Amino acid sequence: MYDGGKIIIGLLIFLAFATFPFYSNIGKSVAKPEPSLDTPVIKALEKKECVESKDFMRRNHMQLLIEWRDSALRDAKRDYVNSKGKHFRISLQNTCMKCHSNKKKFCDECHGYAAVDPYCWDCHFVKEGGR
Amino acid sequence: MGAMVSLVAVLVLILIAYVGVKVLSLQALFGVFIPYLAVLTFFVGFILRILKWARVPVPFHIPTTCGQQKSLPWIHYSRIESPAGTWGVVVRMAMEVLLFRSLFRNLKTELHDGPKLAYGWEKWLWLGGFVFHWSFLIVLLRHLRFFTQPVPGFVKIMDAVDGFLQIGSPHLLMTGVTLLAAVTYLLIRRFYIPQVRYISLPADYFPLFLIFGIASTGILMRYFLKVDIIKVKELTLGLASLSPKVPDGIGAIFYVHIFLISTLFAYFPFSKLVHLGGVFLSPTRNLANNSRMKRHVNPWNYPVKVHTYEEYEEEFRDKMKMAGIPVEKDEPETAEADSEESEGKE
Amino acid sequence: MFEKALQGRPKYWLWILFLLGITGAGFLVYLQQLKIGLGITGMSRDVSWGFYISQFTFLVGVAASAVMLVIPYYLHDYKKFSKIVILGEFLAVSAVLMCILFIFVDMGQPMRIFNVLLHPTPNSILFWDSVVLTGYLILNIVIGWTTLEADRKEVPPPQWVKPLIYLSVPWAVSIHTVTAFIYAGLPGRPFWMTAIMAARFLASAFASGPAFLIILALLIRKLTKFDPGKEAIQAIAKIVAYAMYANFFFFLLEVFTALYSNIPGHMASFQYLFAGLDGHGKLVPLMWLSVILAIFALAMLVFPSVRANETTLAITCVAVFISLWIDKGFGLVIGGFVPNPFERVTEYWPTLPETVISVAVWAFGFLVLTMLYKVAVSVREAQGPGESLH
Amino acid sequence: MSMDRREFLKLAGLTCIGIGVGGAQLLVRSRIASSEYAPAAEGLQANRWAMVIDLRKFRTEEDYDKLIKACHYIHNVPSFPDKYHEVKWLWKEDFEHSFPEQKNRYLPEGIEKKPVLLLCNHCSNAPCVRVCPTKATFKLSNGITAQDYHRCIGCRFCMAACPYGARSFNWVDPRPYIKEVNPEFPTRTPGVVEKCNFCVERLSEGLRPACVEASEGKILFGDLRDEGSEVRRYLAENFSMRRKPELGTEPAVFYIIGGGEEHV
Amino acid sequence: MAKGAKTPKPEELSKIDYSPPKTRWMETPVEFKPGTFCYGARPKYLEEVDFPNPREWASADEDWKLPENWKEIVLEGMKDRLGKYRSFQLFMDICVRCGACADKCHFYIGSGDPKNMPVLRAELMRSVYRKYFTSGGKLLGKYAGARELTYEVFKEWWYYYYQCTECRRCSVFCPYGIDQAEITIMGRELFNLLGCNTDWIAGPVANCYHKGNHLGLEPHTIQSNIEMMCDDIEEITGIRIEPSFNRKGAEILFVTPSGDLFGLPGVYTCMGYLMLFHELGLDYTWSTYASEGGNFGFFTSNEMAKRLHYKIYAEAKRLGVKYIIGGECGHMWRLIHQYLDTWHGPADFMEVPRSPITGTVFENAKATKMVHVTEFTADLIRHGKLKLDPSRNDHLKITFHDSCNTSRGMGIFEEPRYIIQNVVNHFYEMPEDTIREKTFCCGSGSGLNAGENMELRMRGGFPRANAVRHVHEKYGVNMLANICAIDRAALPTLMQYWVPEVDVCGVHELVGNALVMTGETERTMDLRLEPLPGKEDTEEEDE
Repeated sequence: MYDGGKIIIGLLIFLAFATFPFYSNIGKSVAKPEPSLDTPVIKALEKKECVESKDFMRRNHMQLLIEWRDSALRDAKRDYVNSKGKHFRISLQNTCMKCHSNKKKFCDECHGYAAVDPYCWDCHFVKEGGR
Repeated sequence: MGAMVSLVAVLVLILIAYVGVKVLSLQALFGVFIPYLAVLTFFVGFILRILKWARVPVPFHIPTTCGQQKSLPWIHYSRIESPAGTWGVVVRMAMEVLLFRSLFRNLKTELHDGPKLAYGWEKWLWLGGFVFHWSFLIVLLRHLRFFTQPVPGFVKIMDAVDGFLQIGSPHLLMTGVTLLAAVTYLLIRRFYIPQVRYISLPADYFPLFLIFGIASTGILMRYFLKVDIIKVKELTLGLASLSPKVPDGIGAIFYVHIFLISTLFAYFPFSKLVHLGGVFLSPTRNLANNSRMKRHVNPWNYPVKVHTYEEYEEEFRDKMKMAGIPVEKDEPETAEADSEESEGKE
Repeated sequence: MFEKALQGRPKYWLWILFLLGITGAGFLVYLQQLKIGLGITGMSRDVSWGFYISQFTFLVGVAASAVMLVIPYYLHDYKKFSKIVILGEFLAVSAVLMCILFIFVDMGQPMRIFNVLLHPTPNSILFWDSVVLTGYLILNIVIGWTTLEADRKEVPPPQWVKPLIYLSVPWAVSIHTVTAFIYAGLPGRPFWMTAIMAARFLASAFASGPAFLIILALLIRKLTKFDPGKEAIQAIAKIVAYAMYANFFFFLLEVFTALYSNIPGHMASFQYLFAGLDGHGKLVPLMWLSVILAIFALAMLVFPSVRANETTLAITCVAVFISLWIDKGFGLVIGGFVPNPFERVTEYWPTLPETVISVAVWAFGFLVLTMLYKVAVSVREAQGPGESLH
Repeated sequence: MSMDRREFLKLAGLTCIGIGVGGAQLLVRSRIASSEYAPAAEGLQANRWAMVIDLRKFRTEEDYDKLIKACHYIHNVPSFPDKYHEVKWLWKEDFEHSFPEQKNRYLPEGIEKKPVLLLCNHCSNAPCVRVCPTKATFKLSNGITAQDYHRCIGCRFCMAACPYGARSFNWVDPRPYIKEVNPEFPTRTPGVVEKCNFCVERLSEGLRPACVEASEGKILFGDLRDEGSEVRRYLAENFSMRRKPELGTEPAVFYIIGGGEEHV
Repeated sequence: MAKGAKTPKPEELSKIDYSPPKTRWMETPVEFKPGTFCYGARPKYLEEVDFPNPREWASADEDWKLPENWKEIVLEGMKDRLGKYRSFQLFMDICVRCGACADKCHFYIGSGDPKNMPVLRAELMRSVYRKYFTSGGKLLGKYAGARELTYEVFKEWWYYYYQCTECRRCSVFCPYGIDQAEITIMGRELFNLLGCNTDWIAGPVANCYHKGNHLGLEPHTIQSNIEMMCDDIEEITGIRIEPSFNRKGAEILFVTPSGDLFGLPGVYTCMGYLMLFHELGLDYTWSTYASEGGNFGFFTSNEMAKRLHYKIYAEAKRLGVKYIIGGECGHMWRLIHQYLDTWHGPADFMEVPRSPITGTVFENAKATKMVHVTEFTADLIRHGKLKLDPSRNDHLKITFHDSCNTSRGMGIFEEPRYIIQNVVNHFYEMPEDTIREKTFCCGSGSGLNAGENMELRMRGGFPRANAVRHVHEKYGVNMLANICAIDRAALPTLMQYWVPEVDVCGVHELVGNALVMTGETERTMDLRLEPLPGKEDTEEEDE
């Protein structure tokens, strides 16, 4: 008794599941996210630089935001002196979003791509989406 | 010794990836070539392994019956532990594969004074195994977010439920922690239970260390060392769509992570990890207990030499006749000893 | 051993399915609460704790009552309790689980529950409550399971449980004391700010829990082959009697202090609960029902012959349980919030979703209780003399 | 073998400790960039912020409502039609119920029903801070009783503890109930407690609290520890009251009641 | 016959050290401890069934007189079997060494020898499998858990694969259902390729092949043995039973292990069958040719087992019976249930079994056409066809031992219990983790109930005996019922050693005691010719 048929079917089912990432993507080319910096405020900047380097921000912004939050709220320290000695007022809504007023084109671009759904916007307003 | 060898092996793997990327800048090797090779090895190896098993027949119907057989209609029979039909087997297998039914039966045999043997409650191995496998599966499925675009809804839901607890940023995913905890438990029990330590081979420690390495590099990468997740997804999505590209500036930790995973994939078909497929094929579990109801055929059944009744009667005819036991050939003269061995049927 | 909970006759499974059904329904409603917020309950800015927290408060008492079996058995070597002390411990387990669940469903941000541990705050009584409740849960699971397991194996329990058992005695007292401190330490809530709050809690706990245990023991005898023992039940009945009298006495002390002192703030809550305040009196009938039941129970309990008769004993225990459930599971918490700090009255009554969720938590508790008791009873049945097959 | 094992265990132990410490750090807070945090330079500083509300100067409904409106607009405080779900930072309540323990009879005409402006007292011995199990409510060094909405678990222990009814809970999503949005300030999520924050965000920008600003002198705001401050001088000159002083909470909001002046 | 080493006293034997040795198992050489292994098979037995390499040898010898190319034969044999048995191939590949099986084996519990943990007993062979059949093992050697097949290793296999009774208890707990029995079976097949068997197995095999039964009873002896039982029955009941032998045209052929025809307490069980069938007026016959239900061939090789079991169907065909009833036996039923039809079927010359008394059709035996006697009897009792007086068993306090084979290879649990509950008044179960699918072996199954390995048997039977002692002390149990001939042969010794107060019986002995037969005289004795309680005096008076 071999039950070959059943084994083959089982194997095919396994393969159908296991190779899903491949066949669901093949031939598709997904454009990588291009967060837009095209806002009036940024345009007006002479040096287009965030509070920290671009690379740092790409990796660490979520944690920096948490630090900012705790510093501002819990220690009443609302001044951020970055690694180059430049001062920034700590505020998601009033510092970050002033420049990046285009949440959809900036934040959501990558968040959507990486399927992360931060709850910042449950409370914090976005200019463009403000009511 | 087994543990040390395995630990060193995993550390060497980590070092290889680290040096390969940091010093030799072999991003394409570790990010594209090796993963492809590993996945290919996994699929080909796994399929071949299953087919190897499939080619071997199950000559006899040997389910381990863990419950009452189906016999008289008024006797309540155990439909799952001793299934008489296909559905019972399906449920039995599902419970085995999804809930680890047999391991749930586990006991601890204790020798007390008296002497008295007692059988204690021992569900830790079940719990450890259960948490380990389910966490691993969920973690694996969660990673689909790196291999799909748009990300399917079920992956997002899984992520949301897994990250229900708002701890840290990005949110702590519970299965990552439970996976690491479970694999640690499985490792520790190999050290602490003398019997288990005695039977453990390098092949037992290695996958545990490897998975420990995978889980901890993953956790390190997500919460501590941080990589540019967008670039990572560019790479992984490129892999999935068979148009690989290697973005610059992904941290080395990512390459260590993916190299360990590649190792696991490539190692899989050649190791005990094939129990993933094997558990489905185990003849003591996946057969119905209906051997007296249904005929089962052994494909290599062959005729054997038997001792026929004729030969038997030939030898004992006189004694039988004297005892009044009926015989086939009642002629008085002793037949010429027909010593020719007769072949049985088939 | 746990397998025992997964084996049973159809009636057992029907009951389990019934409880699972309610729990499931409650879970669905809870998902709604998670989505919309606690606004689907009857709580308000003024009465900011309602049915959930009052159930929690009541159940802490039920949980603590296990100690009433542990003390006589382990400290005084009262052998009659040897077989049922496990019933008390397992009752404590399910009661604490319900407590934790009631706190959980009462939270506005349940996803942040671990903040309590991540940011431990020793000055908060709630922090200590989470510590003692978790500790008590673990203690009872470990002690109950280990001793039952040893019983099943018919070997003496391991040495290390003894210290845990002794620890569980003060611990049981602590869970109710700490829970009382949640209320008793708040400025501006005169109804709660009383030194005998913890004592009163314990007294009512030692009445309601054991009363419930008697009912359970009688049910077990009826439904299974395990007999918890007449003498054991009678001993518990005595405990109920004394505790109920102590509780009523403490209650009268409160009434005296509040009314005789004639301080308006101290009288207001009593007025609201028993007579109505500013034309509001939603709880008045309930509170009087509680008092009447209490008096009825006290009258019954005082006669040994009434206690000895198990039918009247059962009725009395039901009266005790309901009376105290109303008193603590309703009056105590709501009464503390009415009137509010502005001496205005906002009334509270649980809404339907709130009730469904609460019932579901109870159902879950009963589910756990049923399964644990199934295990315990199976072990006892297997031990008992007599033919082991039907 | 046993040597190896010990060795391994040591290693494993160290790894675990490492992960544990790392994890704890992550949870507590770890600095990730070589950067510094400091109080905003332009911010107003004080050792103990306090407020004196001179009720004598409040004459019309408008005097109150303007302030409430300013506060509630700036902080995106929702206005619920349902009394049960109310969220209030700054509100009015008649004298009789604001000072219920002051059961004085025969007060000057109108005082009993005179509205009192109520808000969080930012007590020195705040019961809400004492009871909070997560330090979501805490004291800032400047005396403000602050509330961290990100950490609040919504247990509402603080609401039971506050003797002043100063705290509100977000029973449902507040956003639909905010008539006019101030885009500079966040809203709250359902399931957290909130209250007046003494405009801590404005102080850091060098601005006085919204109600103080809008009151045009009817409310004073300053450092209680500073003998020369306006509030101290005012308190020294006028008879003031605090709500429920017998509870020992040491409120930082003082009321000048006065009497006899014309009322609304 | 038992000239093995002196068996230690129970007190000594029960001091078991479970801590593994300091040396790793591959570096721990096998030590043939006297009292724990059986004698090698004598050449005459092997010759009788054409087994290879018949010679005089002893298992304790240095030189086992193996053929030159023994290693090739073994490896070739392994390869052959890896291609024939998916169970073998799979069980070599998928074990994760979780250790769940470790303390489930009665030999491990009784001996503390780590190589008796099923997982390690399997590793003895897996290590060789890896060396010769997997690339990892070839490449990495001992790092992959592989080792050479050496003479030492071969002896080690032999030693430990005769310390496994193929009871399948480990398989119940294994998350993948890995069954050490399957591996032991393969191991023993390999030994037989080289003529390495035990005398205790080879003898019965030769007997059975030649004379029809393990004990070597010739036809007239069988008949006279049964006649003697009938004499006893007549003495007890006053009824004379005249069973038939090799009768053509009978409706039913009855096959039982030969242990029931000879030796105590098997014959009492046999008397039970005789009385029951007589009382029913069953149209059945005994066979002197198919006079063995058991099959020691199964303990040598699959082929030998098949050769021995041939007789049952052949005899049924020759006699033209409609179906077969099988007596109480363990491995007999494992084979009938799981192997017989595959070996020698289809049995379409017979009819689907149908009880002539109750009309019940045994659907569960519709292919194999063999009914277990307890199924048959339980059905009778259920339909009220038997007059029973359980008080005749009142001097007995019964517990029931589930035999491994019928438990885990068949699933027969309720039928014997149902019968017992109807024929006795005092029935007590042993602790639940020692019965039903978790039952413990008698310690002497799969051909290990020799005399020279007594220490091993007492160790292996320790868990079972311990559970019996538990109910003996708790309820005063004094009789251990079972449905297995090996049990009836092995358990009395085990009980004598661990719980001397407990005796052993078959279920149908109890039936025979309780059965009220038409026309019987008042019974004063049980089937063992011992006075029934309360009848001691009358017996004396009668005389």
